[in-house]
Amino acid sequence: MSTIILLLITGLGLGALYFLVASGLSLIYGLMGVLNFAHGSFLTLGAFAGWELARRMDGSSWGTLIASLVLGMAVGAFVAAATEFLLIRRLYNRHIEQVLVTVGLALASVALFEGIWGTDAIYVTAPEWLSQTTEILGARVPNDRFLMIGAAVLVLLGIVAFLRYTRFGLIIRAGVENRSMVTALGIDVRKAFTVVFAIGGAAAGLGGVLASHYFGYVSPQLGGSLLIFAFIVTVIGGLGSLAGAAIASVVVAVLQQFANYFWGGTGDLMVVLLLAVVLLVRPTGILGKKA
Amino acid sequence: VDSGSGGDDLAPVDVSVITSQTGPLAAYGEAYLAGFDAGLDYATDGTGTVDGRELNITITDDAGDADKAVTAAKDVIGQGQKIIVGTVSSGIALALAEQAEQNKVLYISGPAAADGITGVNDYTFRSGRQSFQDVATAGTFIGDPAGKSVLVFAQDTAFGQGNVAAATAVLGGQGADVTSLLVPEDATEFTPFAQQIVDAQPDLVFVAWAGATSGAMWEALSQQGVFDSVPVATGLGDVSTYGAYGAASDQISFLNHYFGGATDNDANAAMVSYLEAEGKQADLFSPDGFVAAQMVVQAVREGGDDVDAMIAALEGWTFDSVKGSITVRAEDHAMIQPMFQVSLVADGDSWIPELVTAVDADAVTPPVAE
Amino acid sequence: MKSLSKLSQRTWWIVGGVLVVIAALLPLLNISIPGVLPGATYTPGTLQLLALALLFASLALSYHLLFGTAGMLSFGHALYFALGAYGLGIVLHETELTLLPALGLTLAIVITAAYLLGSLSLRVTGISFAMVTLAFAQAGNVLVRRNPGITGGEEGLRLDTEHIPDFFIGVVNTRNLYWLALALLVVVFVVVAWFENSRAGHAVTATRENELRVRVLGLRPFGVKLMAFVIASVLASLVGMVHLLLQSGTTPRATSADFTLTILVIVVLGGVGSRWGAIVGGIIYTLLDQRLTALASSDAIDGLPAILRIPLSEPLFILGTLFILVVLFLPGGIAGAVQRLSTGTSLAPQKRQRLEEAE
Amino acid sequence: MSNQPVLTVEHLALTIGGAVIIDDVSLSIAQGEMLGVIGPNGAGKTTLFNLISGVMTPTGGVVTLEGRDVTNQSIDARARAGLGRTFQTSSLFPALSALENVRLAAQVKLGGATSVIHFPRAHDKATTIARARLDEVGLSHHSETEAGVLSHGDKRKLEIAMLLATDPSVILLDEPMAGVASGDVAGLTEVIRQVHQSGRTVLMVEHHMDVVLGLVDRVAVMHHGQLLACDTPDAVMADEAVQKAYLGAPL
Amino acid sequence: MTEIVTESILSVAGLSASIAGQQVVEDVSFEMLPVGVTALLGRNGVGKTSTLRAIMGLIERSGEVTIAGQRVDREPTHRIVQRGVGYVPEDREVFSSLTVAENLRLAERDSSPNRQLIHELFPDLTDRAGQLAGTLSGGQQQMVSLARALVNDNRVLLVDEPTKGLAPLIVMDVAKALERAAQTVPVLLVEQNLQVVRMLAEKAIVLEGGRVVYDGSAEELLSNEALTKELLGVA
Ligand SMILES: Nc1ncnc2c1ncn2[C@@H]1O[C@H](COP(=O)(O)OP(=O)(O)OP(=O)(O)O)[C@@H](O)[C@H]1O
Ligand SMILES: Nc1ncnc2c1ncn2[C@@H]1O[C@H](COP(=O)(O)OP(=O)(O)OP(=O)(O)O)[C@@H](O)[C@H]1O
Ligand SMILES: [Mg+2]
Ligand SMILES: [Mg+2]
Repeated sequence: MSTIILLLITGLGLGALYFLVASGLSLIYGLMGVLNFAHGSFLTLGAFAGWELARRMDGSSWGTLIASLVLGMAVGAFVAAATEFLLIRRLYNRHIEQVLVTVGLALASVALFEGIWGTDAIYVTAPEWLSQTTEILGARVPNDRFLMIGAAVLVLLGIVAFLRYTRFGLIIRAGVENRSMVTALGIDVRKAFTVVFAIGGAAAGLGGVLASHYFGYVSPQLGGSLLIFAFIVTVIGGLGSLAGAAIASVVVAVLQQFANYFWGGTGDLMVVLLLAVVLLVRPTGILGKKA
Repeated sequence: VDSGSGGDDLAPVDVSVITSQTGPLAAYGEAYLAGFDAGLDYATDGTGTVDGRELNITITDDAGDADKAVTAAKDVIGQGQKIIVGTVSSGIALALAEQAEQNKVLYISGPAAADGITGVNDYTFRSGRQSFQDVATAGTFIGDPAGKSVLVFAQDTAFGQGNVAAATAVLGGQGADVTSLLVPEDATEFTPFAQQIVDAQPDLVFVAWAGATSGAMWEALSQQGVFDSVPVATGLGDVSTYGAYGAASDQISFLNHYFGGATDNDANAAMVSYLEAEGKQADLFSPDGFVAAQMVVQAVREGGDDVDAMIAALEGWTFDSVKGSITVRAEDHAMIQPMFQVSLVADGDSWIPELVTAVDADAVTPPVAE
Repeated sequence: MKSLSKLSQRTWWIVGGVLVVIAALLPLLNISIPGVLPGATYTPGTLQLLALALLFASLALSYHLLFGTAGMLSFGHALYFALGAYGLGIVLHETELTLLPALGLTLAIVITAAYLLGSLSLRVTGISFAMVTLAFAQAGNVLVRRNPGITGGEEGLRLDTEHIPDFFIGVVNTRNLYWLALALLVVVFVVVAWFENSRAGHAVTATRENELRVRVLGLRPFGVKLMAFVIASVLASLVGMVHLLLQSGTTPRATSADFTLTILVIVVLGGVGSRWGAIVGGIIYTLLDQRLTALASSDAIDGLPAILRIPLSEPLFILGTLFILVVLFLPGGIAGAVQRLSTGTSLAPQKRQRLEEAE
Repeated sequence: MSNQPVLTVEHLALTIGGAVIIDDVSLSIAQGEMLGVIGPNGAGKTTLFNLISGVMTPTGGVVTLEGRDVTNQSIDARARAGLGRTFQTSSLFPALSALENVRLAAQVKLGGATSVIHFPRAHDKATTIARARLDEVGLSHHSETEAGVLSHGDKRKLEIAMLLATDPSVILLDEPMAGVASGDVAGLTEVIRQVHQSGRTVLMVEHHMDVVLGLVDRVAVMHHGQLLACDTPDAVMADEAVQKAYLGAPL
Repeated sequence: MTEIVTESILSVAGLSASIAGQQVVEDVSFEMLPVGVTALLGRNGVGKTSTLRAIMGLIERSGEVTIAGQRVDREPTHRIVQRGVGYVPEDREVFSSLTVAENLRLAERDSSPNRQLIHELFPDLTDRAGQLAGTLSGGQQQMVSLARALVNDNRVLLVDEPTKGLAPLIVMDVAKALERAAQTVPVLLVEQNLQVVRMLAEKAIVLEGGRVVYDGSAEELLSNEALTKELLGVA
């Protein structure tokens, strides 16, 4: 019983992590049609920024953690906005090329991080409480999982509110479909694109700092290793559907946990299988709109 | 033109070092190369020559990519070079071993730990230790293995499975009951597996883990109370990993290939001071480079330009090196060498290793590869 | 698509033929291009590098058929390369077959796999197709890494040379492998060109443009798409097999999504929709990839101040940046740039369109 | 004109998410007949065509083509059985030239369009047919132009050329005249008339009433997904309900 | 709002435009009437749509475009629109993945949009507010497209074939709506339905091969059979 509880809650924690990574990706992909391969790099950079700050401050206090989260978000937002401004903007309406630019950026940036911070994992410290456990129905649940879950919920609510209460979502959905027509309605669509990219980047930066605490390290590969799951979650959830991504994150993570535990470590195979099945049965994903 | 004449003997000898300078294993590559320089300095008394012949060393970056390594190897072999040294990744080492055999040149592999490199062919030697020796050292933590239960906790990769196989062969051969718990390489959540270890209650858990996820893995073991109920042994990695064990650091029994303060002998002193002069630190894989350089010098000194003679000179060769006296076993080119039991002790905010005991080379001799 | 009047076609084929003859003569010549090639053209190191470049060109061509011609964005093309390489490697290990029968058996396996997986993946289109192919390739990757007993796991699979003819073994025979790679490139080129110019090729192009319209005309798009998929996969697997021979082994990198991305990068570098572009892209990419590593660890870079040294000593940084610049400033890739230089016109609009439609 | 029905729909129905789009429509079209389909915007005319050609699947009812039930057949199977159509919003192969667009259509008719051992040639039969069709709709001068860059009206003409090249026996035309320059309407009308007179069955949605009335044998009027009336042009035009729902006061 | 406008609000001088390196509009000059409908006519492919798009800044262009006395030919499209230009594109260009309501909401530029007018003109759209615009019938999409322009108070309207694909009943309604709009706002209208032109337009400009071949009274043009035959091909 306690094993099941443990699997469920840690699965939820892992799902929260997946969602933190996928949220920005899904936002950008859903609205702009750009499958952002550089998202992992935004994440990594956020994590490094958080760590650089933390090692200059008192490594394991809550204040440091919060400061590094804020800095991670800011760095992520800035870099993402710059990416949009310098690279993506020039290629509007050319989705594949936009994707390719992000592929190039991912390659180059990871190499650059390796040059700057080396290839080894750098271990991070966090407030004591995060590495302790809380007992729930006999299962010793690591506390940082609760932090993940809380942050994921906040991010979900934040982005949903952004889309609901501002015009940006509308402008960008329209702009992706027919950019020149949006300008022909008197709207400066470029600004909206930059804003959305920045928000996606902020989510990535936040996710990066949190991921570094989840794993206990930062390394140039940190973001890339999570990216593929973020893709899978985004697609299973339905392209552009945040709620879908949230549901898919949890489903994928819990499935992975159970398969790893009970079926001889076949977690990733199961996830891949799930992806294939979902797409073949329902090509638009769980909550995706019918084309 | 006038081959065989005395002038020819003084021609420089080309040695090609192929290893990672960039890519995921760049840090290992760097330590290895630094050790190699130190070894060369030591073995040639700082002259860089063997019997008056200059050793002309070229270093090629394989960037962790077998394609690049093979291309580089073919290039130098095509130029007529006879000695190839290096690489930190087992896959690339096996690829180079294959080239060595096909083209009948000498190959001395680097830190790559795969047991499969031992005895793979006549042309391939190794300068480091292999997984068998790690596992056998782990076995020394439980005294006589007979009747004990050993759980190997490893990643489900060739490296992990290799360790399981080694444990089964070495410890199982001594009467231990060896089981394994293999975790997918890409897994990020280890809590449930930690639970499984607690449930299994073995006499020893041997953890064979590589890569950045080790921090999270150790934390999960701590959190689930593995250390409270089961003795845990694992290999101590390079300096950059000392922080990975977290709260569990002083509860783990470490086996170790080498760390900066493991030994006290001439070769070690020479290496440490050479590295320090270069602003570097002696680390896990420094001896591998050092040994490789010694072997190169021996091969050239005894074998000249004749690969078969080089092989003959190395097979069965016993010599003093950083880790003490070590032997190249003639049958399969296994490197018979001592290993270490180590513990981590707190040093301010960080951890440093402390030698518990040196394990005799004979006690951890791998079985002869067929 | 080129239009029907292909007056210059013949000229192109003649130029191509001449280039092939020159390429075939390279191992017998002594040409050095310092900085680009590691040595003179007859040396094994250079031939090895060139053979690798030719293989990547072939692989890019096979992907061009899939992506450029048929408009199917696959993130799993590497799987078929890997199936060829691992398939042949495993068959040679596990059976007593000699090279040719082993090749045949592997081909049969690849065709079956491509047919089955293709039929499944082609039930969806666009980004879903990309993701399904990614999923299958990822599964292949996991299987390869999890089963070291058969595949060698992350250490890779070594070629069992017992049943390989001697003239393919050893550095002295590198030029035979080079010729083999060249022959393969010619074969792949002819097959791709043949298919593209056939009626089926035109049908598949039309399908890329507007699938519904094709069906309303009375054609089944699925059939031609599957045909293109299987042909591209088989060609990729052939490249994988020769790659196995050339490298005397293979590694799990061949199964990774990164590897597919690499192929995509090559095709874009060369110019989407251009056969010549794919070839040129493959060759240039390989040379850059292999030679930048040499540059990165050179003394010239070592002496630079940190702000320049750190990025420049990372080959992937240079490659990635270069790639971004090409996408930004050379739409249509190298082929597009050449075309614009030679005709003085700007990029044909359909090239861009095609990239959009493929999404 | 024989009385053999070549195309029938019986009790055809389509509901999407609760909205009734097509509501119990039954029609029978005789061999060689020309039927006009009119009705207000959103009445379901295009949808009716989509259901007949298989682009959409009905939630109820049966479509019969030349006596065979094709309700569950694929789009391409129906096309091969002789059903051809145009689209209200031009649907072409934008990156192919106008000639290639039409030639592909001709190729399908001639067979072997997916052969890997045959190559399109500049003077093969399909190309000859394609050129003739382009000439017929007045697009010869654009045969090498990429379809995607044709002006709106020219795209409409290309649609019709493609349709003709597949040489279907039953033709569905969805607003062929929309966007065609007023000066070209007469010529295109003539093309359609000739196609019809060569024995083909034609269904045509069109808002240009003068075109419809000058061509068709019968007019079907749709409204809110239902078939309001189906009769001779005169009778339909006289119908008050039709006037109210569709025509309004004459201009 | 009954100020008497005497000067043309939109004028074009020496306008040329090219698409993908091909000249499609050549040295076009004209002035719109200060109020009322100016028709832009011509056969298929002569450059009518391209002229409108060039004015809007949607394709590369050179030459002078003046709106209310100010040069706008160097401004980006959204600025031009913000000066009070309403545009109804040729192919409707509704945002098919947005609902009808979202399409309209996106188009609202000022604080007091004319929702009432839209409701009266196209009650169908009010009923279908929540439907995805991509699933609308062709005619309904045309209504959305028109509504997006009419929902704002504009100073000039550029309308490209607004009645294409509309049922006769609605054609009348649209014509009347344009007539009403034209009482305060000048309208540049591209239209193939000559009845509509006849009913609305006072001035007509005819293009051929990207050049202006007629600029004058609409009535004179349409009542001169020889001229219409020559310029528009209508017998
Ligand atoms: N998903 C949907 N939900 C609600 N209504 C829908 C949906 N899809 C289509 N419709 C409606 O179905 C009707 C059928 O449209 P159809 O295209 O057949 O009309 P039409 O008669 O061709 O009109 P037009 O003359 O304007 O082209 C339209 O009213 C459309 O809004
Ligand atoms: N993207 C493009 N690339 C090249 N040429 C184009 C492109 N778009 C349009 N053209 C050409 O520009 C010319 C003018 O087209 P335009 O759409 O302005 O004509 P139009 O007068 O509006 O015709 P219609 O009445 O058919 O709508 C046509 O010959 C067309 O082929
Ligand atoms: Mg319709
Ligand atoms: Mg037009």
